[in-house]
Amino acid sequence: MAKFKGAVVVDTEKCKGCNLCVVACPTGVLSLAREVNGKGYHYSEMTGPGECIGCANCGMVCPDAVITVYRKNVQN
Amino acid sequence: MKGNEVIAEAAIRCGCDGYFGYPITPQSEIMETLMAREPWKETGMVVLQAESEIAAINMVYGAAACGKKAMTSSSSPGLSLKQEGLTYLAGAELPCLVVDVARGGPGLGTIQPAQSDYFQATRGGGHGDYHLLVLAPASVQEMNDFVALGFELAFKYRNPVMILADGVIGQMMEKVRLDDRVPRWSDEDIERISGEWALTGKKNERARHVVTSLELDSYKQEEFNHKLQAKYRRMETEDVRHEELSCDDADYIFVAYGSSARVCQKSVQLCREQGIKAGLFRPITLYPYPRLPLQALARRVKGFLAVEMSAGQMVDDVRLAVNATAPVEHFGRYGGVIPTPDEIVEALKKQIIKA
Amino acid sequence: MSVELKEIIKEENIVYRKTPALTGNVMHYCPGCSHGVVHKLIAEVVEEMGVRDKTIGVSPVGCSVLAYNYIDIDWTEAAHGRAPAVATGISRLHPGKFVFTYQGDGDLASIGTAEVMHACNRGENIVIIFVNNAIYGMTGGQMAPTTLVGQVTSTTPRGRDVKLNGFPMKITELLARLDGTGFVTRQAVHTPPAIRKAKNAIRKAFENTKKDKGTSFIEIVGTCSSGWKMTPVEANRWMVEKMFPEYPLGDIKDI
Amino acid sequence: MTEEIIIAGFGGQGVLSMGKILAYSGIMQDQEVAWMPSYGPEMRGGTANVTVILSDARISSPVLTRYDTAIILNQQSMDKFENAVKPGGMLLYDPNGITRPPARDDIAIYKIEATRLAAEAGNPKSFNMIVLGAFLKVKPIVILDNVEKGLAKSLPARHHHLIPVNIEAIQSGMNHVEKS
Repeated sequence: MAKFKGAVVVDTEKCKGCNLCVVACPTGVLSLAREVNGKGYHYSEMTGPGECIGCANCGMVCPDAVITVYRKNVQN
Repeated sequence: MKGNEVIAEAAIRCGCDGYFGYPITPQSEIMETLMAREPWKETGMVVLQAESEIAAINMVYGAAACGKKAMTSSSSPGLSLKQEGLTYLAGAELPCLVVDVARGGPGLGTIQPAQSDYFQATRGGGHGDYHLLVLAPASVQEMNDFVALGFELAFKYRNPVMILADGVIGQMMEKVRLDDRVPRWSDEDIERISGEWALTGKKNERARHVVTSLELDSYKQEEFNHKLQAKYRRMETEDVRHEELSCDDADYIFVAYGSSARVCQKSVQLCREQGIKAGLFRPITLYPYPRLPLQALARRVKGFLAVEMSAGQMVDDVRLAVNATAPVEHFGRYGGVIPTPDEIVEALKKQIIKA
Repeated sequence: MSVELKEIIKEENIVYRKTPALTGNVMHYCPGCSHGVVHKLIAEVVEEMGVRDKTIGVSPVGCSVLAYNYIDIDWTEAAHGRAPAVATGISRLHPGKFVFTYQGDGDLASIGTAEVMHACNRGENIVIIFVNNAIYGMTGGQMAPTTLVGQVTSTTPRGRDVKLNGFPMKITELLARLDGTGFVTRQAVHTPPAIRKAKNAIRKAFENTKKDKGTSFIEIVGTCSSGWKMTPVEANRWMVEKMFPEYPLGDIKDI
Repeated sequence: MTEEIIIAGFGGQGVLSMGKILAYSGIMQDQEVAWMPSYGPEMRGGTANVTVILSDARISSPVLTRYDTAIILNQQSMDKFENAVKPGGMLLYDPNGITRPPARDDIAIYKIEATRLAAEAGNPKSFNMIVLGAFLKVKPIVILDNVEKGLAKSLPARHHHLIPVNIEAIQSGMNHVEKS
């Protein structure tokens, strides 16, 4: 059975910290940072990359199109 | 042909791409003529009856944004509704042609001819610092001529142009020589003429075109206003038009445009029969106003009578031009009443000659 | 672990990223605003259909007035409420183009009611995207025609009172009854499945333009967390609870 | 030569079309013309009048208060326009329905029984052409050939078969006009 591992890259300087991606993530990979970006927002970041399945839900719900999602078949 | 019908015919012949209108007396013949002529079969010109004057002018806005030759027509109350669209067109620097076959006001007013839309036409009409270039036809022939000229100037300046006529010019028939047919612009023509800004679909090799009058930065907006003002100054030097009749030896000058100028022509004849040396100064562009030639006349005549079918609007421009060098008085009939040649002569005697 | 991440983050493994049809300008919208998602969906559809050079957008007056800064196509901005008339002018003179308006509830359902009614009634071959968040966002949270009964806004401080303000306007249902509309649907963009559906609807609307199937009208029920004075996550919840019963999702007309 | 004419009567009498035919006839002989109707609600059944000017020179005002010729087809128009005829000018009227005939002695007054003649001919629509004929008899400012061309120009092609009937009516008017 195929097993996928994913990764999320957030353009943290453009992120507005709306938290919608955090809520949309089925595996709880994302959270808002303690730090703020140049605009003063607590940006979203990956905290547990090992659990990301690359489903892209976060990317889809992101109103600012600042998320890129990667997915790799790690079966072998 | 009737003045209104000529507008329609001239639009088809000059390669107009789209007419969008809403019926209102006394100019409905324009759209009626277009619908009867079915130019879409002949040139592909679009003719559409909109749901309101507001929609019509915004359809013009859309068409003009594509670099097309778009026009609308209406009469005074309808023009009030179009003012919003006109200020957006001016603010977005879009070329278009608007015809106002004016009637008596204010409010719903009368359907008879009037010239009480002068302020609205020449001062901008809507909000913001802008002007339309305003052409005032005084004959059915000029109703024809000013359609092609109007489009030419609209594209020269990227600015709305208005033909300010009235019920007399719209409803009367005169002999008219129509222009030869000119094909509508092709996509290549539009690319050549308006390729810098027109909405033609963003190609890879160019940046997207955005037609807007919005600017969030007040300094940039001021800069844009400077640009507009420079454009209006250029109109003043390159495209002021007027006509003088019997002014060379005149002591007294009637200043009148449109159908009032026609009536005054008769008054000039009547004056001359009575030994009064009268002449007629007819502004053809109301904005920009022919200030300099009027100023030149002011240095050698005994007085001016501004004759308008209004309570006194254009007379302000006469006074500004004459600048107290000579007496300026106003005579007007309004609300749809047309002054007679005789009462104009009487007014000249009473208000200016005073003998 | 980090080695593994590097393994994953490679061009060939990308499954989702900003479509090139978005300009990359940072949107001026508040955090969590639905407009961003809707913009993104339009951009994706235009890009996937390969019609960027044939698409012309008409932006409204309201929060999305600056939509032209975000989707990389030719745009014009329209006077308040007049976008369907402007789009009519464009579409009539550019019959081969994909012309769409993007309008909010104040623009479309209040000041621009006549224009949208008649554009739909003529069956203009355009797409109308209507984002309904039940409030005026741009001007600071005043009542919209679609504001819910009892909803507090800055001009209904004690809640919308039907005696004073009338009822929430279901303009989408009204437009569906006009013979000129071919496809009328109501969607939302609060969850990934909803977003997929909304995108399919937008795609279908653009395809309809190709087939000249009349006016396509897509309402997107959206949030305005600033205007509603909630977090974006709370706003989504409130929308599901309060807005959806009044504005149920789904296709209303599809011919 | 400049001829300033007012034609006034009821809507439906063919006042405007008579003026139009006259104007077109003028164009056919290369004259300057102006045709200026009163317009508005009165077009629908009330009084209708039209100013027609034919001239060899550029025409000034299309709106006048004094006329070389007044063609008057009802009493209201008589009341309004009798005094608008220039001294030495001409007034032509149809006595049908006129309760107070014109009284001026400084103008030439002509009568044409057009209503009666049209009824007798069984063609009430020819009324305005009979009046036109009467006018042209007194003031032959356009020749009949050009009137025929003017008719062809102002009538839609589907009505061109009616041109001979119209010419007949014009001739009838020419034959029956009388000085009063």
